[in-house]
Amino acid sequence: MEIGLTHFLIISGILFSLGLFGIATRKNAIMVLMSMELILNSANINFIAFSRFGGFNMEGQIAALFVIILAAAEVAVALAIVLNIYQNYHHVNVDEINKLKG
Amino acid sequence: MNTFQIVFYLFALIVIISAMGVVFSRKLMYSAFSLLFTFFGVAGIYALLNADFLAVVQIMIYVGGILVLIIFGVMLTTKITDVDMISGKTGKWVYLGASIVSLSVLTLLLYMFNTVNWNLPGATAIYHDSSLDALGTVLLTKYVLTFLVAAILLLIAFIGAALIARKGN
Amino acid sequence: MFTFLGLGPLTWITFLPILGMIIILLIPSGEDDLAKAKSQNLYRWITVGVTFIQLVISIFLVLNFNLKFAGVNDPNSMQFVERANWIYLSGLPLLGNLKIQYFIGIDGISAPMVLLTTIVSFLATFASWNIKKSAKGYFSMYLLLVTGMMGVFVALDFFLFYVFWELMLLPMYFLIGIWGGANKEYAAIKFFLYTLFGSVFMLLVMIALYFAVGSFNMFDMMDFAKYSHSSILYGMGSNWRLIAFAALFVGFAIKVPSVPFHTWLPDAHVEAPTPISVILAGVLLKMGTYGMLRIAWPMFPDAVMYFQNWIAVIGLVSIVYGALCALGQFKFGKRDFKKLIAYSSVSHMGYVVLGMASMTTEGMVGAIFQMFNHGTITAMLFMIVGVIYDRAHTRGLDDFGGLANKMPVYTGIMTIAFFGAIGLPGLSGFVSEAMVFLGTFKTYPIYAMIAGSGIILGASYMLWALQKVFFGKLPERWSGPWDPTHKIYKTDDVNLVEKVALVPLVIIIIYLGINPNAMIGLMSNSVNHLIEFVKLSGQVAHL
Amino acid sequence: MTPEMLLNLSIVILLIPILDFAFLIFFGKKLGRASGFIGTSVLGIDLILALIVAFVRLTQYPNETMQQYKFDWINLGNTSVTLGIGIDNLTAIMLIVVTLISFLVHLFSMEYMREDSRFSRFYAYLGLFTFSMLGIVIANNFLNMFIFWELVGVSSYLLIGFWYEKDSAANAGKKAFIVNRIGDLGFLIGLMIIYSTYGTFIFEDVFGKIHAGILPFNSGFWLTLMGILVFGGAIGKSAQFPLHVWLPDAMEGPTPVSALIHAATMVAAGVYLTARVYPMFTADALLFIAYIGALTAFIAATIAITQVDFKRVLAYSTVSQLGYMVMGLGVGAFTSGFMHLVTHAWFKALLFLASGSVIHAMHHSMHKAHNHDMDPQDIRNMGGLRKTMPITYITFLFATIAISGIPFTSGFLSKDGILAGTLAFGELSGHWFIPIAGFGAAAITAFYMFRLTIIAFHGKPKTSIAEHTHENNGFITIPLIILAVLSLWFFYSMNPLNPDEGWFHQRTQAPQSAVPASLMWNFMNPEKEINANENINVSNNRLHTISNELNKTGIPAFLVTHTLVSQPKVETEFKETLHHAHVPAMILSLIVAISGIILSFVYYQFKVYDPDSIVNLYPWLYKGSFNKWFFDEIYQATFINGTIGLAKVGAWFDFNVIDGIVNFVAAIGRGLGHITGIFDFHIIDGLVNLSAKISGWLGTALRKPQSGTIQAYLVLTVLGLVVLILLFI
Repeated sequence: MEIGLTHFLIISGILFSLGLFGIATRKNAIMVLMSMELILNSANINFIAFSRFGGFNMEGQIAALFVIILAAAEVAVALAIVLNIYQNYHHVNVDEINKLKG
Repeated sequence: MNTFQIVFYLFALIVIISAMGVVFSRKLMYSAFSLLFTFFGVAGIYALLNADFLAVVQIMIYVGGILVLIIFGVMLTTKITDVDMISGKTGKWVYLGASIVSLSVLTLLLYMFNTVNWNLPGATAIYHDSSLDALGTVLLTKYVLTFLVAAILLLIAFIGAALIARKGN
Repeated sequence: MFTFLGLGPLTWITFLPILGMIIILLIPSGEDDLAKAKSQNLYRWITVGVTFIQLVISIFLVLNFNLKFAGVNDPNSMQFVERANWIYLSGLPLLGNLKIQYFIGIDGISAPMVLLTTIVSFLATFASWNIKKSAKGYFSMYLLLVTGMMGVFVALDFFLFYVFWELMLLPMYFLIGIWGGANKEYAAIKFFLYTLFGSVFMLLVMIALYFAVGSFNMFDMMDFAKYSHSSILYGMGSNWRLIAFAALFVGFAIKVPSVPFHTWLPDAHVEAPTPISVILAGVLLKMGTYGMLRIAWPMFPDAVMYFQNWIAVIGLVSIVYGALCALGQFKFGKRDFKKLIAYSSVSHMGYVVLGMASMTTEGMVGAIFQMFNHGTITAMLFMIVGVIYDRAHTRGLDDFGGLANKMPVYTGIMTIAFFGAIGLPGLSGFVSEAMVFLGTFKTYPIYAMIAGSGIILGASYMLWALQKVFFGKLPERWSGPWDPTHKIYKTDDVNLVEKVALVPLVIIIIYLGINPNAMIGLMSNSVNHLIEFVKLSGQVAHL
Repeated sequence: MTPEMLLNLSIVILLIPILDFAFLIFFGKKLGRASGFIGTSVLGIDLILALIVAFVRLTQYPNETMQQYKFDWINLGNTSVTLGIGIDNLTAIMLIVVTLISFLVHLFSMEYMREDSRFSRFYAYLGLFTFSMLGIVIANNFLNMFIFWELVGVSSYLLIGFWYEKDSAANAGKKAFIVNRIGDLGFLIGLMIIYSTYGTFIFEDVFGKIHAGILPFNSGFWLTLMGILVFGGAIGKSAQFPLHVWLPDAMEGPTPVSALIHAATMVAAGVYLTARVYPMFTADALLFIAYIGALTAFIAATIAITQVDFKRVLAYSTVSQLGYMVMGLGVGAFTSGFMHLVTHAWFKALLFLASGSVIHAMHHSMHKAHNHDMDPQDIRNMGGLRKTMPITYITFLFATIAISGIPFTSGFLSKDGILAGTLAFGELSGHWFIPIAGFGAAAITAFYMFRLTIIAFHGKPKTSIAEHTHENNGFITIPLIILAVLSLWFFYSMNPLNPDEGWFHQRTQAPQSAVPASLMWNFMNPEKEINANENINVSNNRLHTISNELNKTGIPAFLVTHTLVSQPKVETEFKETLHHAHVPAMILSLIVAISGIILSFVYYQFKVYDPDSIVNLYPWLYKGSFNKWFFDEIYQATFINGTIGLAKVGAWFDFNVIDGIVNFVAAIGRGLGHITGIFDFHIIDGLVNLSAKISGWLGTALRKPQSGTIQAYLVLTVLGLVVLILLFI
């Protein structure tokens, strides 16, 4: 079977689901962050796959590039927040930081 | 099965297995190292998709930057005395719910990928040279403003991160 | 047309203060005393710079002003016009098409006012030199106020005019309410409500006019041919038109202020800080009479001719009543220096209304010239009160006396200002008052004669105040050095900053007293045109 | 010298004092005493220029009309306001009067004001005053005159209140200014009538148009009123009844100021104005003027009898003499009235400067004796000054004789002319009150002036202070001597009994009236037009020809002039009668003057009778005179308190009623707000609370899933997304 668009999409789908699961179940904030990276990567794969097979030339790659930039920024800020949380709570367990609780 | 397919499946396998490692491993360090493999795998897939420059970028930024950052994060937020550096467990109900949701999302996605008729204009011609040239041209002409904005955003994010993470206040 | 960065001089002169305000807002005010003082100084100089550029632009405008162009109801002979579509909506429920233009320009009526605004706001900056309390807020509000005032004088679109009119209100409220005196909240709210009350009338008439002509363009509203037949304002001399004019007139008369809508003025003046009093008396009051000339007169010529007599009576009553109240200050109630000048403002603005009601060239020119002169002279008077208030922390007239020996320069300047207010020949106030009298006599001889009593009353209260402050013996406690606990105040003469604020006004007052044509030349063409237009349309209506 | 040069030179004369003022205001303090020298020498230059101008005008162009220069001051597009200056014989003479007296006062003040702390300021003010006065003199139009008129008022205010540390001085300055303003209001209304009727302020244009038959509101009454209103300015400035009250108070100013302003020049401005606009007065207006003058002359004279302050006696004498001048103009004795202005200027300035000399000497004497409580101006403290201050005494005596109207003095020449005019007027019009008041005042004048001289200078010193006075130095005595010489007859006419032959009378003939013949005294109209039948036709014809000429040339054929000698002299019945009244008037005035002098010698020098006996005989008469007939008190009670009362009512009304209404409306607003508040609270808020409770219950129920864990939210969100997608696919 010729490797086509769908193959890549399936990989990205799996990656996405794994990321989602990770975000939902992990307690540690850093783990949550890692899972988020997975989701971002899956999206990037989609972009590039569509760029390659969809005839969008460079547009998809450009988008992926910006996603990478954003990811870098996001991680930087997120880690800073995590460090801050750690200073305040002395742990980084997401489920225990429930100030939003109604 | 040609070489392309072999390489593809190899990379797909690496990505999926290492991703599972990231998600399911209880030890933080294991997860982090699995993430390293995932990134490599994704970079390979990029290369297969004719996006060689992005593949390099993926390795440089994700592996060289983000991952290092994450590992630092791990080190800084975990007490050294905690030898295990284990991520705490969440409740069973959460596990169950998350599993259901993730699986259903996966099913849904796979169903959609298989059934949707994308109605695309057709595959792009494969570049035999590096895509770097074309990418650079587009980036500095059509998307120059976006590029600049992204650069500024990155700068602001880093300054902001430094500010937030500053000790005390 | 002279442009800079694609924008004309009027846009610059109007919005430059906003630019200055943004810069001021971006500069942090500092935390410790040293940094605070530094930033305060910076705010001051930015304000001085901005208002100075405005002054330069306005002088440039006046020098390049074509005296042959009349303006008034003819958009083609307005000068320095800038025009762009601002809000253009179509298919709105009820309103249909909404056409609001950014349409500005000046003619012979507004040119003196633009000049006056820049002069007064530039010099009032120096009167703000001692503002310590939250200088950042003060100066940014101040600049916003300047934009509002300038906008009112250059707007040629009624909606734009209204926007600027209201824009001016807000900073004024805060400037009185935050930086004011003991009873500031009362005064600020009174000012706000009074003016708002007036603007509601204006708004109603504006909307009615909009429905009549289908745009907010002032020139369309002056062109009776453009009135739609279904509008209530159609039909010269109709009752609705008279009512609309009366409402508009009340809206403007509150701002002037004419008796009986004047009681906000003494309170606002007494409570406002010095520079705000200066602006209030120097520029804000003129907005009322300017509005009458720019809007009420040419848009409702029929109603003006109908109410002419009553408008003259209002002007007359303001003159005499204001003067009596000012005179009454020294026998009744607290003898507050500022209150005295506030009532004198009521009296002097009465001349403006009387002159405008006379519908003669002399009266109308006198009225506009009086607007300018009252602006400069009263600004000076309030600055003078500010000078003494800075030293003595009191405005009670009974607390002063014998200052002439201690403060000779101050005495000299104040004497000039007072005689300017009395209408001494050789100073600008005389020319405008005399012109108002000469013009009014042609239309209403008896009113002119009665109004003449205002000059006697004016001399009485002004000279009385002069004597109270400067003549006689110096009270013990003015010997200084300053000691607030024992109420001993030093009396040093005017310092450099105060001189910078006062001396230009002295020069203007004397120069225009000797060569009034410098200012009258600007407006005579427009005034003649306006009178001709109003009389012609008004007569047509009453045929 | 061409007329242009003459005009340019007079502009220079006008500007020199104001430059002097500006210079001294800015640099005076540094200059100190030197400012006096500067001021005096500048005024000396001014005087020389004025003499040149006057000489040229009076010799080269004695018969020409006013030479003038006009320019547009305010251009209104369709109209314009024109100002200008002009020179004629009247102006030329006034130029000399003003500059000479100003110069002498400058000189005098060098010594008199030597110790004042604001010496330079004083000289600056003198410069300002001289400028304003010169402006009045060379005006060729009403507006110019009014402008400088007011400036004179201000400089007078500054000079009267020069010693403002004294409350009385500051009050006097204020009073002078405000009382003057009342007169000026009349003037201003007069200007309004003139401008609205004639559209111009230039004298000759206005008179030309009046002559052409254009009347304000087409009524003779308004023309009369216009004249009276303009004359109102003169009432204020020349201190005529009923606005004379400010002048005596103005004596609070330094004595040189009194001499300059309140004796010789400023107060004369009113008379000058009346003379200047003479052609526009109708018969009724002239009668009004004559009565005002007569009343002033008489009332002021009666007050002067009992005053004890040296300067106040002179002040009332001034008021009285100004009344004479005004009366003279009113009855038609134009030339004599104007001449009296000039001659009076000399001798009254002399009297005041001499009084200044006395006060200065008294002051010094007090200073040496370390006595600071005595009033140096009270004549009861003087006496015997004849011996200690001979020059002052002799010059003062000269002036006293002149003011009493004894032959061989200038005062006789002018006063006699006025009295002859009143006699003629009384005879022709039947208003006999005017000559009676005139002669009565003449007698009283002679009496009180000699009373003053005798009490102050004769007899034995009444205090040791007076005993130790000394004659002052040259700065003070030289002006006195110059003025004393000017009080002699030969400057004006070689014949000491008849001024008609002198150059002065030749060059200041009465201008012809411009008002229509029907509004003028019949006996003042030209002889040929008296004929009643032709009266109307002739004036109509004249009107016709004049309007024709107006159309042709644009210049009115009739030009106002005071020197129409080259034209045929207009003979009127009045002139005829005046000529005949001359000798009887001379005899009568001599009799009354000499009887007045004898009476004062009888009472005060030889003390044949005790003056107190009369006081005891008619105490109310004495009290009334001493208290100035209670004018000040009456004004205080009526006008001032009335105005203040009105002002109080106004202020009260403003504060309580208007502001009350505003606050009341605000209170209603608040009250309504309160009611709606209650409604709000119970009903509307009730409903709101109900719905709030319902949503509260719902909230509690829905609260359970809100664990606060972000992850749970995420899962739920994604679940929702999935469900939605499923629903939509």
